[in-house]
Amino acid sequence: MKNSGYYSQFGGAYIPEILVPTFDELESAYLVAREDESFWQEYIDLMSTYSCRATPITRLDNLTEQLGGANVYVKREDLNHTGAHKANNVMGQGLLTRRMGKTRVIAETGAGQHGVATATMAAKFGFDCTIYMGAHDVARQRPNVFWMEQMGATVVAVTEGSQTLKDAINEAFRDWVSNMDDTHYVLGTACGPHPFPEMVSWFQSIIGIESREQMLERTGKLPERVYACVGGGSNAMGIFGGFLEDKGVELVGVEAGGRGRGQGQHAARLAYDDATIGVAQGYKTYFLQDNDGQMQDTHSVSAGLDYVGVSPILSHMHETKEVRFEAASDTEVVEAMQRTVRNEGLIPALESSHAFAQAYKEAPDMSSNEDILINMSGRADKDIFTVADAVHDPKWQQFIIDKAEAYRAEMQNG
Amino acid sequence: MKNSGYYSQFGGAYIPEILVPTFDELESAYLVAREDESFWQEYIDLMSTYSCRATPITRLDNLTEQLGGANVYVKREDLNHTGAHKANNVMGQGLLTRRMGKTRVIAETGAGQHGVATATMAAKFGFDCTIYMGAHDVARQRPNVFWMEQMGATVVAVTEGSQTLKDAINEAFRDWVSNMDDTHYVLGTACGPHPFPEMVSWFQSIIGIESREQMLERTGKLPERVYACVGGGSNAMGIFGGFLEDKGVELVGVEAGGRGRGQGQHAARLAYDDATIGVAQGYKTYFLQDNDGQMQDTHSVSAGLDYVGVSPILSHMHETKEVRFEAASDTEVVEAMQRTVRNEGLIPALESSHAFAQAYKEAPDMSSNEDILINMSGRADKDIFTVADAVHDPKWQQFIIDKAEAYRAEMQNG
Amino acid sequence: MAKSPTTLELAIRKAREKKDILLMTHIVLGYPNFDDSLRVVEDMVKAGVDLMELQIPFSEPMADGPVILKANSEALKAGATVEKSFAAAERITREFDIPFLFMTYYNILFCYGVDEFVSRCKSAGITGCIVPDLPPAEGQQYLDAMHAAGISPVHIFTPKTPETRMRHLSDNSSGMIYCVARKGVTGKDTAFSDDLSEYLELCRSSTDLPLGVGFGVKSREDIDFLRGKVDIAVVGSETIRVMEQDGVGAVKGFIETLVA
Amino acid sequence: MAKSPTTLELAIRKAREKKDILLMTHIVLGYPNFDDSLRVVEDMVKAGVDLMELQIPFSEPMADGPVILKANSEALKAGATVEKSFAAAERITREFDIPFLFMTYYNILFCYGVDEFVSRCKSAGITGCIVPDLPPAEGQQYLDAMHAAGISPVHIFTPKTPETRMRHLSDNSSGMIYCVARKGVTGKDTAFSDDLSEYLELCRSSTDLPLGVGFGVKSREDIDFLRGKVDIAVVGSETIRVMEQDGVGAVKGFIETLVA
Ligand SMILES: Cc1ncc(COP(=O)(O)O)c(C=O)c1O
Ligand SMILES: Cc1ncc(COP(=O)(O)O)c(C=O)c1O
Repeated sequence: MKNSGYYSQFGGAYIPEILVPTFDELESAYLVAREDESFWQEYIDLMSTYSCRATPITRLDNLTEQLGGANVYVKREDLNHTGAHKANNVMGQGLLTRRMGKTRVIAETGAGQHGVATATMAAKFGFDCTIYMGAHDVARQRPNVFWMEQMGATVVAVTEGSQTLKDAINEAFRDWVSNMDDTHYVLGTACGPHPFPEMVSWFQSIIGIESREQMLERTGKLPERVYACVGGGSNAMGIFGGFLEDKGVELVGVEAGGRGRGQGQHAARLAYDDATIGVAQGYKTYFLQDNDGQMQDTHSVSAGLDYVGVSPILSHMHETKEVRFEAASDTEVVEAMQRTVRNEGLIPALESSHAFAQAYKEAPDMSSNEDILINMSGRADKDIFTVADAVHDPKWQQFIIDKAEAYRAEMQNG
Repeated sequence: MKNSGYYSQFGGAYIPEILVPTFDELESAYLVAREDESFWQEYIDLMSTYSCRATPITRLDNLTEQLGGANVYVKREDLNHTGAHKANNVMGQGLLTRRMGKTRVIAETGAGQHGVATATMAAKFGFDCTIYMGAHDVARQRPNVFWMEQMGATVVAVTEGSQTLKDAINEAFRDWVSNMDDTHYVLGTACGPHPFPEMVSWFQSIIGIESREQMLERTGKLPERVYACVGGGSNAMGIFGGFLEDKGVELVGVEAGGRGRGQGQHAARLAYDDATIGVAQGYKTYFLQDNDGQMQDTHSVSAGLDYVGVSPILSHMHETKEVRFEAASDTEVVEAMQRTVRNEGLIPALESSHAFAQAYKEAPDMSSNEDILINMSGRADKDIFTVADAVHDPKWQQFIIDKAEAYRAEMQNG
Repeated sequence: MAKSPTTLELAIRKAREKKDILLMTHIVLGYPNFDDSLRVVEDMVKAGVDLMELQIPFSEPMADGPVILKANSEALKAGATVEKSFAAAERITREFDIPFLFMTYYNILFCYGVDEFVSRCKSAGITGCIVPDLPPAEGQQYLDAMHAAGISPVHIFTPKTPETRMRHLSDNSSGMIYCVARKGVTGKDTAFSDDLSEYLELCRSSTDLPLGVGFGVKSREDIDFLRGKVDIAVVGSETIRVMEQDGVGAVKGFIETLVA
Repeated sequence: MAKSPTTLELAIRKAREKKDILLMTHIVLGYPNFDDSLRVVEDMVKAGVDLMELQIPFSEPMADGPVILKANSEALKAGATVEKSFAAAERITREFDIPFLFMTYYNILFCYGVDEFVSRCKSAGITGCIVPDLPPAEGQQYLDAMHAAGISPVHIFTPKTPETRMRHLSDNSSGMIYCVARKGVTGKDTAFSDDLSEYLELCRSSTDLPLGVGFGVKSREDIDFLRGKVDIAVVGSETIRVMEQDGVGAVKGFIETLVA
């Protein structure tokens, strides 16, 4: 294992010794695939027959007019099979898993999107599948758990630590150190030990490659700004990946501002200054941790941005100022979601709504010759419980109460 | 108004006198659009930027092998924006509504898919929107109601009659006869008075046109059989529309067999012999009615196939034997859905699963040189309540009961 | 096309000789049950009603508003059938000497057999039919059978109907024309305004048949408004509403307020 | 690269003169509290333990199984900090005359400052460190500081480690090598089998440093199996499990069954 996978000081592979050969194997499989043009073609073919790549770009006609500034375009990752950009990474790693001759996949999941995507990929490729999910998230995201189980995956509720995403990642590593022979760990974002940040970004770069071409075709020029929400950073790396060489394109990463600044109130590692550099979960980056290096609780209305770390590549781009980082608050995010739903008929996931919120803040100050592109990383219609709670819909609550009554009656009668 | 819109004895326009000018206007707007190539181009552009047309075709590798007969291909209408083929029709009618200068749309909905699609289109086009939905369906399909309301639509629970789809259609007509000046009624399937069956089929034919081309490109030949579920008949007309001239392609429409033959047990108007010809909801076709012509209750595990009538064009094609009609039972359908989820990672709507069920019955008796194509009209992940009930998931029930407790506590505390 | 006047038209013209406006009412057969239907007819006739529409209930009464809609479905729930409706009509026409029309939807005729339905109307003493979901273009067989039997097919004029189509409808009608006073379904309020007068003038000039006006007519004032403009005022939902609120016995008193 | 033996290595070699296998145990500092940690150390030393690993708790103990994982998070909940851990270690090394090693994850060092951490180890009397998520390739600064301070960086051999890498790890280690007996995390059962013997032979031939074996060692029989094959048997999770089941006082008795 070479000392590689650094982006200035960030990244690396801080892994238990027993996984070193596994990472060597993974890295070389990845590098071979990356060299092999037929692999990328196989990936494109899969994504355009099993999912609907190229995903389209939609112009928000009504909101562009309302905002009165830049033209607002949206890259529609919500149209992917399983409803988010997570599918890209997962299918790519599925192909790699098959190449490595492994027959089982494991994954962590927070919001459940990556879990559903992985379970779907496993069903398609015929792999066994175990998904680790914080017990808190299992309780919050039952619909996703239901679908994972329908796909044949085993969902393990992780009761350790804060019972959320980072604990699920630890638990997945614990599985992997026991089962690396037949098992590939499908990490869900551009984090973790090398080569994950780079590999996941590579698979997700399909978003940016398509977007660049589509925007050129559509508007005859590149957009002035590109917005993406940042949890682990995979959808952001994906869309930014298409514009890295384009000096005129400003890249904006939007983190979970939650209830505002202050440890425990948000999950903004780069936009706020509550995070410090550390090493955990196998890599070095900015973490929301205390002085001792203990990870702290985070908060966000969206389960998928609620993570203590962030892609080392984005930490690097933060320092080089290649990417500007902002944070959107829970309230702004729910408003942006509702505004998008009502005016355009698009239902951005709460995660993606962070990018929309920031874009809506900035668009009015831009000119009508300028274009902005928002990455709609996923759709919210699977998160109906979260969304209904976020907008406090009393009719939904009544429906659930009635449904519970019916189930209770059914249980008593049979 | 001309006496037109007949397919042998089926079809027509049996409408209240007050709507005659409205139908004349609609018919001529439709005919003009149909002649005008730029309209179809506008429609294609909209569908390929707002939804993800062309939707792909997926080969079911695992099930093809398991079934051991024909190669099974699936047309992925589930990937459409809002999750079903309903989007095609709705966006087409949206363009027409704008052309006619109307500012308000109304629609009926049963399962809620068409309601969500219409509310979405209204948000996109800036129309006011009212959706009529049987009170029973409102209770069963709350998630869809939630999203329609989020889109800004008014959802009216229809408490008349059997409180299901047909009553919602009647109620929509009652709205229309009052508000035809500014309102277009976006009928959701290939039924109703002329020109709806033909117009809806025209918009949906985009499915079949794409499919034919894609299958040729993919396999070098046309499929031997094409399967579609049949509620009102719009997704079936859509996919069949691509193959009408192809003598070698057998078209199979699959109706809701429910609990089996016998009035009230199913919604199979053509595959079983419980339906007779009648005139209701503005058109002549086979209806599940009694000797007096009173409509009867129907049953299906899927709310979207649960309709008393059927497209007059399909009744015609039934008589001419251009389409073979079969019925799949509730049990077969749930099994087919689960099988598809587990082996391929696709989640067909319960409606679409009827087509899968029939295809799975027939594929083993075909040869490996033969191909079949199934129209996956929609995805089931929005129907989680229905699906969880159909598969009797106790963990889901417990989740709902716990969630209800939490809501109750919240209501008491604030 | 000059047609010789039908039984219905003759009856209307004759009644008009004595009154400057006639009153037509509407009931749903079998609602709340057939006995009550008969009793209401009797009360209405005694109170001075000149013509009546008898609605054969249908499960999908698309053109009807909430009141009549509910009456239709309650009648069906209580066991109303087409056969029972004919039997009731037969008895009614035997006992009461005013013109009775059937109102129903086309599926009832279609499933019964259009020719059979018309000949059964004839034997039941019915003088006209209103089928709101059957435009002339779809109803040739019906029109032929009706004309042959001397029963009047009554079509509908609406404020949306262009003059040429009024003529077309009139050509295919006999007995009378039913003018709906406004857009919408039965049972909602109507503004009795200058617009309405203008519309009725157009109706008047487009046909030689007697004109009835319905939809939202419910009081003495409404009828006074119509007097001199048309031949017949049709009170539909309002009588059913009265019956529901105050009982079958209250209908007579209500009608008397209208014709007094 | 021939290195002069470190304090840790010398202590191990010296103890080995008297015993054919040494016993190393593992505790998590601050679990359930620091007082109990001290008491357990005292009991263990009295019962005859030869070396001890003191784990500084970390919120993300990726390589640990359920027992130690829980001990980490309970210790943190009870208020354990790195400073308190150093203070406890200082007192322990002062009071007890066996070698003590720190075991922790790299973030603890990184956030403390690697050089500061190592010099603090030195002043606290710590003789070695095990940092399971820090491969030599990532740890040059750590290795340099450790070597300079004469504290042993202990690396890990696993059944998956190829011989060349074992040599590389050995080159970057001093004091001892920690051989994990199997795949997986701490605290699960291990099969003491021929496969294990073969693996240990490979370990033996790949380094001149003393070998310790851990992961799943929990009984007299396990230790007997290891006797003659390696220098040190490491009992980790099992002592914590005993403590949880039967109380802090039971640890001594358990250790005595191992060394008897
Ligand atoms: C829809 C959606 N967007 C964004 C994210 C955040 O992940 P990432 O930052 O890796 O794109 C998630 C994670 O679950 C997600 O589901
Ligand atoms: C997914 C899906 N498929 C099929 C149908 C049935 O409609 P049709 O027969 O018009 O395609 C529905 C109706 O709601 C639907 O939602």
